[in-house]
Amino acid sequence: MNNKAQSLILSTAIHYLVPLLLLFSVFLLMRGHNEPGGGFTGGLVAAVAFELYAISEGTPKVRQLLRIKPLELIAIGLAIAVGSGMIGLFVGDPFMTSLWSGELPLLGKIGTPVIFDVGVYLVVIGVVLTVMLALAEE
Amino acid sequence: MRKWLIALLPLALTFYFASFIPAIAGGETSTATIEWIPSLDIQLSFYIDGLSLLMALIISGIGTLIIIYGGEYLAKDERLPHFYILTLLFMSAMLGVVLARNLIALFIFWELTSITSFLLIGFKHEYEKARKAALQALLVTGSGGLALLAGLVLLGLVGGSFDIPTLFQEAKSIQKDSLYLPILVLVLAGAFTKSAQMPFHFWLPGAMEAPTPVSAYLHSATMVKAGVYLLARFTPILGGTPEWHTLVIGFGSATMLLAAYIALQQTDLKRILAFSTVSALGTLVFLLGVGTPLAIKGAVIFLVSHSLYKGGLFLVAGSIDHETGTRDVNLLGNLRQSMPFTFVGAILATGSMAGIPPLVGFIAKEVVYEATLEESAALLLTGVAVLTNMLTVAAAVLLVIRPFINKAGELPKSPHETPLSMWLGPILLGILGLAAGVFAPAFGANFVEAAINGITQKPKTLHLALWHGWNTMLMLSMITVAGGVIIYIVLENLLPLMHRLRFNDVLSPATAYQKMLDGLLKVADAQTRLLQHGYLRRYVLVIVISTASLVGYTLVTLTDLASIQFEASTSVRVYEGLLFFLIMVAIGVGIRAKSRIAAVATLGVVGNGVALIFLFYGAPDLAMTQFAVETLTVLLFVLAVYRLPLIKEYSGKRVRIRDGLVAASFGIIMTALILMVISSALPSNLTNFFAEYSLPKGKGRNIVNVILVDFRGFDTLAEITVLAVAALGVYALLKWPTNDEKHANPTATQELDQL
Amino acid sequence: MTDFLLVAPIITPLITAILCFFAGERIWLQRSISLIGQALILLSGVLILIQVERDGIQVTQLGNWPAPFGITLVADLFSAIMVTLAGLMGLSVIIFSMAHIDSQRERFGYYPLINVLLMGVCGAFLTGDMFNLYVWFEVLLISSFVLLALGGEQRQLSGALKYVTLNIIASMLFLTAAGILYGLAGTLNMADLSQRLPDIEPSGLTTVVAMLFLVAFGIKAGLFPLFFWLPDSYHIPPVPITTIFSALLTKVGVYALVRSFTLLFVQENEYTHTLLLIIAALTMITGVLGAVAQMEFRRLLSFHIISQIGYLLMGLAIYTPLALAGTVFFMIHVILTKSALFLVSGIVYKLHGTYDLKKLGGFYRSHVWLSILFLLAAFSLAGLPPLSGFWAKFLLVQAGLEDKEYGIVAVALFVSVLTLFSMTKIWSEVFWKPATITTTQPLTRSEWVASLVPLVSVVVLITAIGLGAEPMFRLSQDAADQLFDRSAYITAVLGDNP
Amino acid sequence: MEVLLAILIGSLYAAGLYMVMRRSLVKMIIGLAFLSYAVNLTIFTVGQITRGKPPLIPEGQALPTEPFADPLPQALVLTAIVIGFGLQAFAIVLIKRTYQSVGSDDIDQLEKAASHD
Repeated sequence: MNNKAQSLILSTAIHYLVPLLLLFSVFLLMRGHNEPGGGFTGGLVAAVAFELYAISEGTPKVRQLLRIKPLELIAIGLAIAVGSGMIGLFVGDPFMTSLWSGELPLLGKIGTPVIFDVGVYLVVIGVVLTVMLALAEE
Repeated sequence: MRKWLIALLPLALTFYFASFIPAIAGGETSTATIEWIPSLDIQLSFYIDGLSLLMALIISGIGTLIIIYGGEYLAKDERLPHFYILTLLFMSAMLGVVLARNLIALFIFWELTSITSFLLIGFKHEYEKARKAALQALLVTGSGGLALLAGLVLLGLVGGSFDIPTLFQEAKSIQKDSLYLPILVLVLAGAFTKSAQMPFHFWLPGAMEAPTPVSAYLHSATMVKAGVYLLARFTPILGGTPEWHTLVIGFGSATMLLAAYIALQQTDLKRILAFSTVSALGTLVFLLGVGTPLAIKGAVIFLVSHSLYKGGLFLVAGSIDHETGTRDVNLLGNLRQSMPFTFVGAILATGSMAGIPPLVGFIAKEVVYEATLEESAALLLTGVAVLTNMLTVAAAVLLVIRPFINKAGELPKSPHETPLSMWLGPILLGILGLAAGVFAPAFGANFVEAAINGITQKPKTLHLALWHGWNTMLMLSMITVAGGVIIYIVLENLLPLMHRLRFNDVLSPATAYQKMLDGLLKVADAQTRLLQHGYLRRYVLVIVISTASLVGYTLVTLTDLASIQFEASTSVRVYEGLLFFLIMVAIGVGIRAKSRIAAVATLGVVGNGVALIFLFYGAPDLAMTQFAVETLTVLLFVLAVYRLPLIKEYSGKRVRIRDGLVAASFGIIMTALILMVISSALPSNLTNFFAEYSLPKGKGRNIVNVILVDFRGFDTLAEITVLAVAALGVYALLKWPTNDEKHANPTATQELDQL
Repeated sequence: MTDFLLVAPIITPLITAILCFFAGERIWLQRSISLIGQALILLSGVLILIQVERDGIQVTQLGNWPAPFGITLVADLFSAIMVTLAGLMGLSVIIFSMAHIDSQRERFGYYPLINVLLMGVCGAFLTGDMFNLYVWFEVLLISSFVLLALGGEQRQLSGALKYVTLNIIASMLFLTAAGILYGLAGTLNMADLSQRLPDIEPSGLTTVVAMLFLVAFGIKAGLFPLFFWLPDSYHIPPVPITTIFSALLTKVGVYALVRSFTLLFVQENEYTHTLLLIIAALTMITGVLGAVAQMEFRRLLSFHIISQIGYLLMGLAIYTPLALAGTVFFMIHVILTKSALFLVSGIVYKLHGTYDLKKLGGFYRSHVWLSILFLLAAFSLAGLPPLSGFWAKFLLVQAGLEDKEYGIVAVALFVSVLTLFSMTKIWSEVFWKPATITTTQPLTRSEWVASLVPLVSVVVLITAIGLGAEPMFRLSQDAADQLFDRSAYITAVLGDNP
Repeated sequence: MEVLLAILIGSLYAAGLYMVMRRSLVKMIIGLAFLSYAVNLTIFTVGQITRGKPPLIPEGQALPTEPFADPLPQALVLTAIVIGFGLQAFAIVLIKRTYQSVGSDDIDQLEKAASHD
């Protein structure tokens, strides 16, 4: 798996595919609250993108691209998720009570559940990449 | 020096208790209560009447002497402080037993005596014998203790209180209750194990592994008397019934006679004393079983006399052992010259034991005979008593003549008289025995009367005298002594016969105990090997069988399988039927798969088939997730497992059929259950709420997602935590530096390389 | 305040776990963070306990969604007691770990894992939602999987594999049961379920589902005949891990059994409780026989976990207020006592490098105080007075006799003789017997402190509970009364007009 | 369709358990996967399936169009799938390491490996 993929075509295809997939994953995440999608599916798609990149370019490249360790990604995601839940707690509501902003340009309404979903998204990416990269490097 | 200081503590206690004598002898009782667990009716309450006072005096008085004696005896032992602490602890526990007014408090102190005696018996714990003896004593008395606990709780339930004096009032209703017999048996089990009644007596001779001061204290004067005390205490509650008479007299008389017989065959001083103690305990139990005022009088006097002389004799035995280095009566001799004070102590003690006037033992024996003579089965009971006493007299004679008068053999050490601290005890106890006999009226008025009244709970005055004139009892006494002497004289000739009778083997519960213990270990071993065999698949099998039978049995017995409705709400469409068929085929292939390709393909087909089902039934989010996870799983499988060897079937055909049947029946049960559930389900309580609030308050149009991040976001938080930990686990497993691969089967490694 | 207090035991360990992760190689920082985290759990447990004792059952509706639509956290006395114990055990084990966990494990996420384990445990104790309970079970399971497998030795892996497989099967049964329960009753909130389950026709169907739960929780709790995974795996990881497993994991299973069979599955009491009674008896006996057969310190203790679970179940099976109080009391007792024993085994191992009873010896001479601590704990486990175990057993025995369940009482008493036997076996071999090996590896001063602080505190507690049983008994009685009073629970969760 | 699904679920349980009881590690993994499908389908099926619309609220409406599928079982199954994936990933890697360490895919060898210790 560390070997670069033999096929140049595949490599090139993946080269273009990866950013597209990553974009798509963010799209899935953002629209998940209203249409099928969300943090899980989005995260999985993003992870698949990195995985493809790993297949074509080898795992070191992926780690380089990511800049931070997948395990750290998980921790950050968890922190975001639990933090979004605690916001409610500090304004005197029960844990995970949602708070919403007004309508924002481009992004629509931003609320703590959306932030929570971002946390989920990051955790999923981190988890899949941790597992897959570690296995691939075996 | 220290021993004298420490002895001040029990001495002070003795004086403290002695200060109660006038009041108690005047018929009063005294109570002190500390609330402990009021919600359970358990108080730490203490109660002094004649019986408990007498016991308390024996415990603290003899305890004082034991501390002094032990301090000298164990002077060279570095664990002497342990001896002091444990003995004092034991003493407190024992005082607690006799003073407790609350059944549960009594039980707690009772168990504490078992624990402390366990530690004391095992004092010389570097010897395996001591450890075994300690364990044996603990197990026997501990088991009895648990029976006692059940008995006491039942007694409390039936009698409506844990307070002993209150229970005295309830005696009639308790004895009429259907639970009376179980209560009696359980309480007796506790008392008999503690007081070493046959067949539970064997732990007591074993316990002679303890240092002699401990034996003197625990195994003659105090702990073993706890069972006797219990019987005495409960006489007004449980006594007087035919069941009581039968059981208590039966065990008591058998014990007193047989133990006296066995005692004579021993050659170890302490073992002789131990068996003779068992016999004395039997006598006490026997008397309490008879339960007439005379018998109880006999019991009280004998209790005092036995505590005094047996305590003294154990101390004498300890001194002899200490000075000569042996306890073998065949070896010992001639000690009257080298150990004169000890000899005097021995004479006084054995005299009382043999019932020679004017020692208190004489009075005891007279009263015992008087009591047996007035029974309906007088001939039998008196006969047993006389025979027992003859054997006891013979033992007493032996205890004086062999070590002190006979010629000595080769002794390991040359004996000298012990220091004051060691001969003080025997002499003092002997003098007390003498005083109790000589001043019988005062002894009777101050101690015995109140104690008897404490047992019977029917106050009466008592006149005790040493001399009753020429009567039947005196005749019997004389016959007893004469018989005992004769037995001693012919003992040498009798012994071979006694051994040949092999009576002891038949009557040897010690062997039974050992066999039970071995059997227990064997059963435990076998059971554990049977259940805990270590084979994963058989564990799974047992779990599946258990689940299937629990669920299946309940399904069949508690529900009506006929109520399953097969015409379901949704009909089958062609593509659905096809999908169903496809998945079923894939499952079939999976079961028989021999190659990894087939395995991966199976997983893929089934997983994606399931995703399609989700899609057909309005769950696009689920379908997407399932597709993605499926892809990842296959990838994982390829990455991790693909290098495993070909799939082999290791099990034989019969095993496969067995497993197949079990698994199939589980599957059938699940199918039935699901159909059943579908036909009797209640409508969901939640769906409409979610539909209604998803947009206005959850701000989302994908209800599933709103549930995941908002309505039930907490689930999701936990779920991503699971994912995170799983990832950490995978990471740790794979990155853990290990040199295990080197140890692995080399052929397997080669196999790996080839792949 | 309640909103804050009830989530605190769940999110505090999650936050500390994340912080530990970021602390990375700075092990001292990880330790301190974990210590603070566990102390906070303990503190919030105590505060919840006080508040519940004062004001009755406490509830927080997460996300501010009214029950039964969102997830509700509920603290009654039983939950509060369990959370407090969890915090106490977490704290003790973290302290103990400082002397008894190798640095390799510390670097590979030991502290985050313990924290997450506690998170799952507290979540399970506090949740009032069936599916949420499942999720917390998974949290504590996956962290226990990793804790068990960390180290990667051969025997560790094979023990872990059994543990993982059997527990995954248990989880699947649990999930199946929870799903079916939703299908049947249309709700997941336990209070709501308690209300709706009696409406289901035929009523036996609920009991069928109850059987699935019985097996699922039974595997986790280590009931007969589902306990195999336990003795095959608990003796494998280092002692602090075994200790926390023994103190909390099986107890979560028992907690779930108690909760579900007092709140939900009360339709066929006769049937289910007879069954529970039989299982309780068999669990006690098989467990203790397993212990009797062992010659390995920790394996012996592991088997005792099982037989003690039988006692816990006994109270539930008898099902009177006193009996349930017995179960609660026994729970407090056994968590403390068992931990003390495992901690002793850890210290002994650290000193002599083996768990083999045959090879050990001489500790009474060399370490008198340690011996006394062991003896107190051992006698407490065997139910000897005046230690906590005596009262625990006493309550169960009295409850059983009151309810005329003589059979189970006889078994319970018999098993306690065998418990005593196996405890004295350890005593005799490890402490009394003369030492056979001399290679004692002395502990440093700070290692002694880290070893003894938790051990002494736990033993002091055992003794204190024994000597002053009244407050603990009253607490257990109140907790049991709450368990019996379903309507109070339902009202607390759903409000007055559900 | 419910009947077919019930049969399918039963078969998945049976097949899964049968395979978990095999001695081959690979079969065990497949067995666990089968079981996980069985469980997810169970939740889905008993949660009153409808061949309805997904539980989405169309733009401009306040409620989803009837009949719509019950969203809660879907959320539960989704959670279960993801948790199942986590467990499975760990289990697979554990099996891999066990295999490497024991050197055989015969689960019975594990016991021997453990008892050698």
